[in-house]
Amino acid sequence: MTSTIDLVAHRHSTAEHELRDEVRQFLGDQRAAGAFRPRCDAWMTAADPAFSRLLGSRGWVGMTLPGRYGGHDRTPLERFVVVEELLAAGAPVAAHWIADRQMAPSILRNGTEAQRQRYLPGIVKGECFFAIGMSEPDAGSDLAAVRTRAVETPRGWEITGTKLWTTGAHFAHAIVVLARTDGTPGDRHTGLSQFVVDLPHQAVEIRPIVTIDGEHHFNEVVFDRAVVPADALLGDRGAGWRQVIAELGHERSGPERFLSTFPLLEAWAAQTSDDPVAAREVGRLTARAWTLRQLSLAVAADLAAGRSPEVAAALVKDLGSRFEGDVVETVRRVAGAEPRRGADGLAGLLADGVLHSPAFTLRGGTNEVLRSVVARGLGVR
Amino acid sequence: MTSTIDLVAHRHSTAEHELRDEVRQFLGDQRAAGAFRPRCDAWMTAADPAFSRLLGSRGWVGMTLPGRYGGHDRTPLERFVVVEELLAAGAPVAAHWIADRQMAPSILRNGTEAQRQRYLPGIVKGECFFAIGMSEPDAGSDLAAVRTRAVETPRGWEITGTKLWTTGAHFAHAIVVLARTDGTPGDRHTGLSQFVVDLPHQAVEIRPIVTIDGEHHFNEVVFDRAVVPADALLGDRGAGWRQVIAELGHERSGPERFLSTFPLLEAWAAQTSDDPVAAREVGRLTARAWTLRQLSLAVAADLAAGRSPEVAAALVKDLGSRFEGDVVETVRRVAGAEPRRGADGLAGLLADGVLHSPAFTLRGGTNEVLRSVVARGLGVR
Amino acid sequence: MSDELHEEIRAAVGAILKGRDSQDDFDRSLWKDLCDTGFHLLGVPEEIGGSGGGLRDLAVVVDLLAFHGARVPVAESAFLAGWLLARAGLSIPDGVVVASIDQARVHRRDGLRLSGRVRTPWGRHAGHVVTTAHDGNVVVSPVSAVERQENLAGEPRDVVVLDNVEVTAVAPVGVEPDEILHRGALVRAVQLAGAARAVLASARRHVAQREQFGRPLARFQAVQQHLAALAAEVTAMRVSADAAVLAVEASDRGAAIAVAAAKATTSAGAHVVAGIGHQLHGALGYSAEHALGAATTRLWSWREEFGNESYWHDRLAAAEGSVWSVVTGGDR
Amino acid sequence: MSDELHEEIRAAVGAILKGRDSQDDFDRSLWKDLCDTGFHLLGVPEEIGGSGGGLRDLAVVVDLLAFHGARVPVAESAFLAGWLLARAGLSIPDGVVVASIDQARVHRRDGLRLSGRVRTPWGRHAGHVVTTAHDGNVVVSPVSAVERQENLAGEPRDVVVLDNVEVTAVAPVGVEPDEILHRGALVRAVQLAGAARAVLASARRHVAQREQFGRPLARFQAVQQHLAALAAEVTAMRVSADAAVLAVEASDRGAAIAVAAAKATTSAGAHVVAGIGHQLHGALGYSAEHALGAATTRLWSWREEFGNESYWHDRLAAAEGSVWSVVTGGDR
Repeated sequence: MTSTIDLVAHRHSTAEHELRDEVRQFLGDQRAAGAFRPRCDAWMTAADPAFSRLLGSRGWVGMTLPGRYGGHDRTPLERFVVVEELLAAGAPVAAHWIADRQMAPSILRNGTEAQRQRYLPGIVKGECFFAIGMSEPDAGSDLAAVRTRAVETPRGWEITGTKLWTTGAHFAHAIVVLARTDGTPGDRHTGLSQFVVDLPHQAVEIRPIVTIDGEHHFNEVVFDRAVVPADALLGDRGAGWRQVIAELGHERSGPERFLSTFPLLEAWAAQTSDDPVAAREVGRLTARAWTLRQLSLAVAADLAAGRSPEVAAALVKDLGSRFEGDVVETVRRVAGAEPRRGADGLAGLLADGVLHSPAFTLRGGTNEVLRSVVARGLGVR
Repeated sequence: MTSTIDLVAHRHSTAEHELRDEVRQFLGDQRAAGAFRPRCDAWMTAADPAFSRLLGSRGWVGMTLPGRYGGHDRTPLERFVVVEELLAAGAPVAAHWIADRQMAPSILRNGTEAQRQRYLPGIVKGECFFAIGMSEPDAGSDLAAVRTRAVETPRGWEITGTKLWTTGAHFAHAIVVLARTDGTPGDRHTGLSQFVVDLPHQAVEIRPIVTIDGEHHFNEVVFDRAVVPADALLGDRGAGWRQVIAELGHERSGPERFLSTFPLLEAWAAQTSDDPVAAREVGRLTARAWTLRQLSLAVAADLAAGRSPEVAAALVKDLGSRFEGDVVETVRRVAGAEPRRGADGLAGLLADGVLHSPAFTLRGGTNEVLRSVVARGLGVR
Repeated sequence: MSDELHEEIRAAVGAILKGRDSQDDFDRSLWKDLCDTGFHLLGVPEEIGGSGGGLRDLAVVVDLLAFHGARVPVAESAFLAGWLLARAGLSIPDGVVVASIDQARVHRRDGLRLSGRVRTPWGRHAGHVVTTAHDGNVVVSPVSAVERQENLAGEPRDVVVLDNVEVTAVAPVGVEPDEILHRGALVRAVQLAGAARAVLASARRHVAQREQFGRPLARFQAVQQHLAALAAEVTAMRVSADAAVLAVEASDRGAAIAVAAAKATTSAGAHVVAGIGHQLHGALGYSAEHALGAATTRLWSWREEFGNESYWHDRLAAAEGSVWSVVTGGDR
Repeated sequence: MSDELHEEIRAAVGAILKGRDSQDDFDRSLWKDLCDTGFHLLGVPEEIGGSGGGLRDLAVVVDLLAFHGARVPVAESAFLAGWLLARAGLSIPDGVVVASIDQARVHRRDGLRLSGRVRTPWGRHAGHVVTTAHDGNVVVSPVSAVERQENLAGEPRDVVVLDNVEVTAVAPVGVEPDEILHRGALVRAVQLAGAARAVLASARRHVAQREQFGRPLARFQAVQQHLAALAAEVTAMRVSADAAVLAVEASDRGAAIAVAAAKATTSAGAHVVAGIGHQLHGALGYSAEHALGAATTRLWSWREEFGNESYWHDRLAAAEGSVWSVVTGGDR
C-alpha cells in the first residue's frame, strides 16, 4: 500500500545513551592528549594500529561478536553508537575498519569454526586487520565481472588474478578474495567463491596505487599462482556472490556513508558564529546530517532486527555520499579558504575533503548503480 | 580538435546599444504610466493585444522581416536586444509572441507569396496572433508521434485530430498544425506537413486546459474534419518535420529560455540590500544570468550568421530553464515570503514563479530530451 | 509506523477516504465520516472530549489525509487546537475548532472579551477558534468575521477578525508563541511527508503506464534514476517526520531540535520532490485535472508555513553545543 | 575564438605541446620552446620586449596550456607581469618574470630597496618579481629567498621574501590592488575554462572506450545525460571567459563586471565539471596516474585563487543599478 521504502525511526535505549557518553568522553580525552588529530575520511585513510588496539582494549572492536571468540555480545545498535562517535570525531580507525565492519560478521556467519578461532579474537583485540579483494581491472562498478581464478590442486587452492583498489592491503594481516572456482566469466553470479589469504604471502604482490591526493591508501594486489590451504575457502564453494551481496547492507548503510567529512563541518562551524551566510549553511547541513543519521539508524535497526534492507541501504548511501560532498563544497565556497595539503586546521581538512570528494560517490557502488537498485526495489526495472 | 560546442561571445554594435536605450526608455515610461505590471512568464501568460499593437507601432514586432511585407529589415541581433528588454521587464508580450518568434520567420521561409502577403503585414503591426498545434495526447516529448491527419479532398484539405497544450489558441487568428498527409504513424519523420488554419473555424473546437496555477493559457484544439483551402499547406508536402526542426534553434535558444522569472529576481534584489544571505544569492544569480545571456547571445549570433546551432541551442535551453527555476527556489527560500496568487509585489510574483516552475523544464523539449540532443552532438549516442 | 495499531488506523481511515472527489475547499462529507468514527480527534485526551490515543496515532491519520490531499482540517483541529485545549484543560467545543497562529488581546469590559486579527487556517469553516493571548491565557471564542485567503493549494488560510468578541472559555495557562510554532512545524512536517509520498506513488503509476518513443517510461534509465532520487528524498522526509513525532511524543530532551530538523528537511525536500514529480509526469501533471497538482501545490504551500527551511536552519545554527551534539541530541 | 589567427596560434602551440610528459613542477623544456617561439610573451607590447598581439591572442595560448595541464607560468608572466610592466612602461627583464599578488614596501637607504613577504605564484622559478608597492609604484626586483608552497595541483604558490632587496627597476605608476585582483581573476577564468575542456575531452574518450555490464559506457542513458550536463557547464565557462577577455581587451565600460561574472561562473562551474568528470571516469580517474586528476586538481585550486565565486558574487551584488543593468552592462 505505501509506496516508499519502509523505514521506521529508531529511538535509542538508555544503554545506548550511556555508551555514547562513555565513548565521547574517551575521545575527548584522547584528542586532548594529542593521540589523534581529526581527519576527513579517517576510516579510509587514517590507519593507526596503536589506536585500534586501544579501542580493542576498551571493548569497541568486534563488539557484536559472541564472548566465546573474545567478543562482547553487544547489539548492532550499540556498535552503531560507538562507530558514529568515532567517525564524527575523525578518529584514526582505518586499520581495523574493514575487519570490524565486514570480515568479523562475515567470518562469524560463513566461516568454519577453525576460521573463527583463528581470526575473530585478533579482530576483537584490534590487532588483526583485513583487506578485501573485490574490484578488478576493466570491471568498474560491475563486480560480477571477476576474472581472478582459484583452481583446486593437491596442495590447496591456487589463486591467479589481479585485484584493484584494495584498501589497506599494505598493512593487512589477511585479505578476502572473490575468485572464480567454477564456470566461466559469462556465468557472472555463479561459480564464485571467497578465500581468506594470510599476508604477506610470497606469491602475492602488493603494489601501491597513489591517488590524486598524493597518498597511498589503495593497492593493486596481484596473485600469481598463490597457493593457499584447502581450508582457506570462506563459506560455500560457489556461494561467493551471495555472500558478498549479503555484506552490502552492512557496507552501504553505515554512518561512514554520511560522516566522512563531518570533522570538516565541525571545525568550520566552530569558527563561523558571526557570519550569517555561514550560519545559515551550518544550520542547513546540521538538519541534513540529523536526517541522514535518522535514516542510517533506521536501516541499522532493520538490520539488527534480522531484515535485509538492501534497497533502503542503497538509498541512504546515495543521499549520504552526496551530503559528504555537499559539506566540502559548502565549506570551501563560503569559507573562501584555500585548501592546503597537510596544513593544520581548516585548510588541511579542506584539502583532504576536496581531494577525496570523488571517492564518496564512487566507492561502495556508484550513485548510478545505487539508484538502479532503488528503482528495481520500486518495481520499475 | 576542441571538444566543446563551438560558440563565440558576441559584442554588440553601437546600433544595438542605441536600440536598447530606446526600448528601455519606452518600457520605463509605460510601466510608470501603469500600462503593465511586471509578471513572471509574461511571454506565455500575459497577453495584451493593445500592448502588442503599441509595440508594432514602434517597429518592434516582426523586426527582421523585409520592408515589402511591412517589416523593418532589422538584424536578428537587434531583435534579440528588443526581445530581451521586453522579457527582463516582464512586459505583456504573449499575444504576439508566437507570431513574432516562430511564425513570421517560418512563413517568410516556407510560405507562398500569397501566404506572406496575407499574414506578415498583420504580424508586423502586432495585430495578427498565431498558435501552434504540435503536441498530441499520449505523445509527451515525442513530437513525431503525430496522429492528426490531413486528407486531400476536392474541397481542400480535411484535417482531423487533437492537439494539446496549444498556447493562446483562444485568442489566435490562425493556428499552424502539423499533420500527417502521407504514410503511417510508424513513418514518424516523413509524411508530415504543416497547415495554416484561420481561426475561428466552425469545425475546430478550442477547449481550455486549466493548469495548476488555476489559469487558462493552454488549449486542447480538436479538428473534426476541418476543411481548409488547398493553399493552406505551409511549405512542402511531407516536409513538415524538417520545417519544425528548423524552427527549434529559434525556439530553444531565445532569451525567453532564461528570463522567464527575471522580474521576480529584480523585484527581490530591489529589497534585499541589507541581508548578506540574500545579497550573496543575488550576486550568484546575477553572475549566472550574465553568463546565460552571453550564451544565448552567442547562439543568436550563430543563427544570424546563417548557421544552425541545434546542439548549442539545446544546451542553452537546458541551462537556462534550470536557472529560471533556480531563481524561484532561491527567492522563496531566502525571502521566506509566502506566495499568494494575484497579490501585489513579491508574494504575487512568487506565486506565478512557483506555479509555473514545472513548465520551465518541460516546454520546448524536456531537459532529458535536450541532453540527448547534446549527447548526440558530442557523438556518444 | 509499522505496528499493528497503526496498520489498523491506516486501513480504517483509508476506507473512509476511498473514492472521495470533493471540489469544495472543505469536504464536509469526509469530515462528517471522520467525526462519526472519532478520527478527527485522535491523539486528543478523552477527558476533554477527544478520542484518546497517542501523538503517533494522530500522525498516521494526518499523514494519510495529506497523502490523499483530503480537504479537512484535522491538522488544525486535533493536532493544534486539541493540543492547546489539552494543555489548558479546556473541553473541546462542538463543531469545527481550529487554532490561530497569532496572539489576540484579552480584555474585560462586560465579561471577558477578545480582540485581534489572527491568522487562522480554515477559519471560515470553524465554529470556534483557540487563541493564545498576550497575557499567557488560552482562550476559546466563537468565529464571526473572517477575511478569506488561500494558499497555493486553495486551502483556507484566513484571518479571523475578533472585534471585542465574548469568549467561550479561558484558562490561565501560558503557551509561548514559540511552542505553537514548533507544534505547527511538526504537523506540517508530517503533512509534507504525506504529500511527498503521494507524488512518488503517482510517479510510479505514471512511468509504468505511460509510453514514449515506443517504450514504457519506466524503461528509460534517466527515468529510473529520477525516480530513485525521488524515492530517496521522500524516504528522508518520512523518516525525519516520524523521528520528530516520536521525540515529541516522548518529550525527549532533543524534541525541539528534532522538530526543527524535520521541518527543515521536509520543507527543503518539497522542492526536490515536486520538481522530479512534475518532470516525470510531463505536461499531463501540469493540468489542474491531474491529481499531481493537488500534492505539489500543498508541498509548495506547507513548506512556507510555520517557518520554511531557512528559518529552521538559522534556529539550528543557533543551537547550543557542537554540530554533532545537536545532531545526536534529538533523541534523549 | 574562431578566426584564422587564433586557429594558427592554436595549431602552433598545440604542436609545441605535443607529447610532453614532464613530472617536474616546471617544464623547462616546454618553457624554452615557448620562449624560442615568443608565445610566452604574446599579448605583451613589443616596445617593452613582448611578442605583441592582443589579449585574446594571449588568452588562446593560456587556454591551451591549461587544457594540457602544462607546467609553465605563462599566466603569471605574460598575462600578469607583462601587463604590469606594460602599464608601468618598464622593459621585461630576461629570464622568468612573474607578478606578486601582494604589495611590498619600498624604501630608500643606500639606493632603492624593497621589503615584504609577497605571495608569488611560481616565485621559486622566477628570476624577477614584479610587485606593486604601497606608494603606488610598480617595482621589479630580483628573487632571492622563497618559501615554497603548493596548491592542490602541485603548482608553485610561493611566498617571495624580500628583505631589503635592491630593486631592478621602478616606475611611479599607480596600480591598485583591485586591478591586480581583476587581472588575476580574468586569467584564472580563462585557465579554468581550459581545464574544464580537458575534463570533457577525457570523459568523451573514456565513455566511448570503456565497457561496463557488456556495453560501452556511452550507451547508458545516465552516462549520456551526465555528459551533456558536463558539456553544458564547460560551454558556459568557456563563453563567459571569452566574453570577459573581449570586454577587457576593448576596455568596455562593463569590463569589471564581465571579469567578476566570468570568474564567478568558472569558479562555480569547477565543482560541476570536476564532479561529473570523476563520476564518469570511475575509480580509474581517481588514480594519480590518470590525466584527469591534473585537470581536476587545477580546477579545485584555481577556483579559489583571485577570489572564489562567493567573493565575486558579493561584488556583483554590490554593483550599482538594477540586476538587469548589471547583466547587460558588461559589453559597452
